[in-house]
Amino acid sequence: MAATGDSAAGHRLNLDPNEFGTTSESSASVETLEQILPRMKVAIPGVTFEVVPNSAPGAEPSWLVDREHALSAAFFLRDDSTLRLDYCSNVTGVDWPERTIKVKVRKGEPGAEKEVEETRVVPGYLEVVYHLYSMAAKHGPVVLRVRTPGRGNDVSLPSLTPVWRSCELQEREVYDLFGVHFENHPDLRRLLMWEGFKDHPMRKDYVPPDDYEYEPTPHDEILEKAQARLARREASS
Amino acid sequence: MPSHGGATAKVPTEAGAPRGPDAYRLTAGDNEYDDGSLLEISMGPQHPSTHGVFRMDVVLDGETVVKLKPVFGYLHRNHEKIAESASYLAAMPYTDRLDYFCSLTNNWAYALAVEKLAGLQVPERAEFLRVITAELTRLQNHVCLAGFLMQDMGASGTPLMYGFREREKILDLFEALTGARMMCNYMRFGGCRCDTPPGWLEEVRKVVDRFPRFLDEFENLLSSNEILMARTQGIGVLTRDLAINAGITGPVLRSCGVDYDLRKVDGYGLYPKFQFRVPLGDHGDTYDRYMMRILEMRESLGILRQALDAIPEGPILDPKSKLRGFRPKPGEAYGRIEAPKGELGFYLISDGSPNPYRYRIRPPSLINLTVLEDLCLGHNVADTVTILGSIDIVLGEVDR
Amino acid sequence: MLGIGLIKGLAETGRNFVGSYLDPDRLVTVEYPEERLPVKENFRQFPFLVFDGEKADIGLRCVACQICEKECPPQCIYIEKSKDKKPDHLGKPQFYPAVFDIDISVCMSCQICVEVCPFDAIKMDQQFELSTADRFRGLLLTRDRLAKPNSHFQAIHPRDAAEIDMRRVDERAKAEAKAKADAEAKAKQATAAAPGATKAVASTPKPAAAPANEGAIS
Amino acid sequence: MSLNEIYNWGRSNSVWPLQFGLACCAIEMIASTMARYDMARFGSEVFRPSPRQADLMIVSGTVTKKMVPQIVRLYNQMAEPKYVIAMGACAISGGPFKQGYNVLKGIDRYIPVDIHLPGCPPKPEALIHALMSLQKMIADQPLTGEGRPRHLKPEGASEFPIPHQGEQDLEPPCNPHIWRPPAIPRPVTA
Repeated sequence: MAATGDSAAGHRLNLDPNEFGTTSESSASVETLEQILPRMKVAIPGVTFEVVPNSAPGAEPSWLVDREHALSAAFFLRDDSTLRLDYCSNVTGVDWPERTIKVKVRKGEPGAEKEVEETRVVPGYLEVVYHLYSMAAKHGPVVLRVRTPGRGNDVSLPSLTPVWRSCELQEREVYDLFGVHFENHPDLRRLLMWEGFKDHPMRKDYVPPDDYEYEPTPHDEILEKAQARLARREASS
Repeated sequence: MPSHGGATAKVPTEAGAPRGPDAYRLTAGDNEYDDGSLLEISMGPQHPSTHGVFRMDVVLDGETVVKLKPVFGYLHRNHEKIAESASYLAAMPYTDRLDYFCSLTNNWAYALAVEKLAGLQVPERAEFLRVITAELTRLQNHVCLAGFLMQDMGASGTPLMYGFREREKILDLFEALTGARMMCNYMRFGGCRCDTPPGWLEEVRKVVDRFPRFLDEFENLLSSNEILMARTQGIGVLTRDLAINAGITGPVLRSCGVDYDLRKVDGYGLYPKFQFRVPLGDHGDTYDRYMMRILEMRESLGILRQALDAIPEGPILDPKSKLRGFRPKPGEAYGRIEAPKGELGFYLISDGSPNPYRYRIRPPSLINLTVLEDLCLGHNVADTVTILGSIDIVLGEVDR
Repeated sequence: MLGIGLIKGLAETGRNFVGSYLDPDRLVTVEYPEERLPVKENFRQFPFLVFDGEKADIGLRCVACQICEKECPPQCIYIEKSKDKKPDHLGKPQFYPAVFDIDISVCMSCQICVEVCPFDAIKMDQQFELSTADRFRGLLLTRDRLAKPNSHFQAIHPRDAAEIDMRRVDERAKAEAKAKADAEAKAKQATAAAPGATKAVASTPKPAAAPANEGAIS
Repeated sequence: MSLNEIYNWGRSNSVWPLQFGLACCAIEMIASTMARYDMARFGSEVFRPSPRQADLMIVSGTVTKKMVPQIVRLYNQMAEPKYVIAMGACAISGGPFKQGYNVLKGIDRYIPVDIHLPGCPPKPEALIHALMSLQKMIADQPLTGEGRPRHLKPEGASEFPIPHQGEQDLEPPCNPHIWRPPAIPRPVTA
């Protein structure tokens, strides 16, 4: 421990304006995937990387990486000399439950095809999104996505905590609220809910416990629940 | 961490079976600490200096911390889940309650993310009002932080009283503008809710003009106080590399010399128009973190003066913005601002419906706590309290 | 020298102590129940319902459109629409809230109900001394407790109230002018058609008089 | 002046709160002890960090299900006579966060609350008003007879069962001896 009580001289902050932080005028934009992909393919053989489009105005596209190569891709993104994405800002989970979509398909004999509407089942999955920035080069963000194959048993993903420590607590949160199992995470416990809690409440199909005994201003589902509770109470008394 | 060859619980696997050394295992919980020399204590969730319902499980060797595990979730009030089942507008008053010292910067971060998602433009006067309210928020957050930090060190009362006295003046301004002292609910997508009441900007100028006197007093009172220096210098040193890798943001990051202030880097709002400097520290210790806040307040005052001089007349809301029936097109956006505690970000995914499909807050307080154990190891237990105070957490944001 | 910083700090507390007697900027205590801080015009606590005139059950501006109920973030408003209609200030028959409850034990004072209300019927009150020992009845405000006269609104939010009153007077004048013009047009039509059919003349005055009649009944 | 009045005068003017903040309302609670509002004028400036020395628990903020066992335990550790102010919407009913899965819909499900103070958050003056109502309540309490306070009755409970955190919810979800909500019939509208 440093000697305490000595003069402030060693700790004085320089008030000279030049010593203060400066504006980084026009921070450089990040390279596109086409520029990075060749380098990455050399560094990590077998990596699949694709762009997930984002239709919001001015919003950046995100990159989907396969889970087997996610860890090495993360190391590459951090250590690459032009990217230098040394700062992982935000880690979050997204739950995409199984859904059915209607697709128009051409069917029938060749030459006499008909357009038929078919319902298709898109399997559900859990997705973890990382927002990466560079503090050294002051650019970003790069949005990295990793997906699990399903929502049931196979929900493990590699933990990126060895690459960026900032993922530590956020990945614990994703594990707690979404149920994504992060392999090689140093301390994978529930972060927000208590130990012994059995569900993952941020999933879309989570059913909260029914504790609506007194609802003076009920609406929709709560109204139904309050009604049911009232009926039970009247029946029992 | 020192190793302790203490008692290990030996559990035979099966009676009668031939046993080798592999047949023994350690039960969870009966760990290396039960040889009597170490003490495991739980600080919080009800503890006078954990800034709310934060809890730390601390293992002590005498007075020295050898292990510290933060425990979260005592204020987990499901903000994200509630916001995903309500309209975009309905989430705005909830953001006030995230970091309940700084409701206006929370409003701004959320509005910024939605504006990015829906492509709304903010009129110039509204941008000025945002800058003014955000910088006032920064001032009142930092004075309170300094007061609480001193309270944690045992300066019970005086600095906190002085801090709250100045905060009251700023809260009066908020109340006159927005109608509430703490939960302002002021910003809307594409602008602000209401224009300033008559004479409000002059009131702000009065407060801004008198604030430096308070800061001088505060510095006279504390910054060269020998006890403060002894308790903070060299305590809880954060290194530059660890800070970057652990995603630390805000004054805690800048105290170890990393020049990363989103007002400069992203240049959101009107910040590129203003002249201000970003204070940087060299040591990354508790004293540097304290001084960062004091210096930042002086820069904020400069921004406020420039903004008050230049604020134009005009509309305060984008005419395209809708109060009811607001449905952004499908897509996603991540908006972030430099909140007083660090980078506050909102990540939104829209599926075209009136409520967000995914609504995520990137809380600076939570992520700044990643390094709490690293900062506290090897220090006395009383220093954990000052280190925690200098990180500046608010539990509403840590647990959401 | 060791201790200089401490002495400087003590001098500062001394200056503050003396200054608190001389300088109003040092914010000395406001002795709350006896003296009060001035209430800011924008200050908001809980919503109330505005009614015009003397009687709450006649003059209530709310037409039970239930927009505030839908938009309320914590869902603390409960409205039941009436079966019948009463004329509003323009004389147009409108529904009114048969039940209008606000649970102030849930309300977060966010003012969104006020912003979305198209009829200026719900506004924010400034009463904050509401602590009670009665958990269930004391905190559920019913329609009768929520209804407050326009004069109360004018007293607490003078700028807003003046603007809204002006607008309502304009609306009313416009509506009256329109009704008058309609009646005249109809009368003209009737006189034009009079030689042909005498029955039409007898039936024309009815629609114009209908709102007034209905108001008298209810 | 009767002995009863003298006794209650002393009790009501030295209500020491427990230093115990939960969320946003705690900041307004701190503000009300600061110079501008100065709760010390009512004898309540001494915020005790230990429940053993406190008379009043101000539940200031959102009570989460993770926090409930600790709050009930703190309440049990306080010495009689003890009082509770539920400060703010969240403490009374869960408030704006009552739709959340981890939020308790009112602390009065587990401990008896004397004064309910609505507001989100209430102003510091409102807290002082609540404290004054509590003082008035204490001053009006008879010391003998049927209406005497709980701590003077031999059968009056001073400890309340601490709920257990189950797999989904707290067990039991409320203490039926102190939580008896009235039924409010609401028709189902289409």
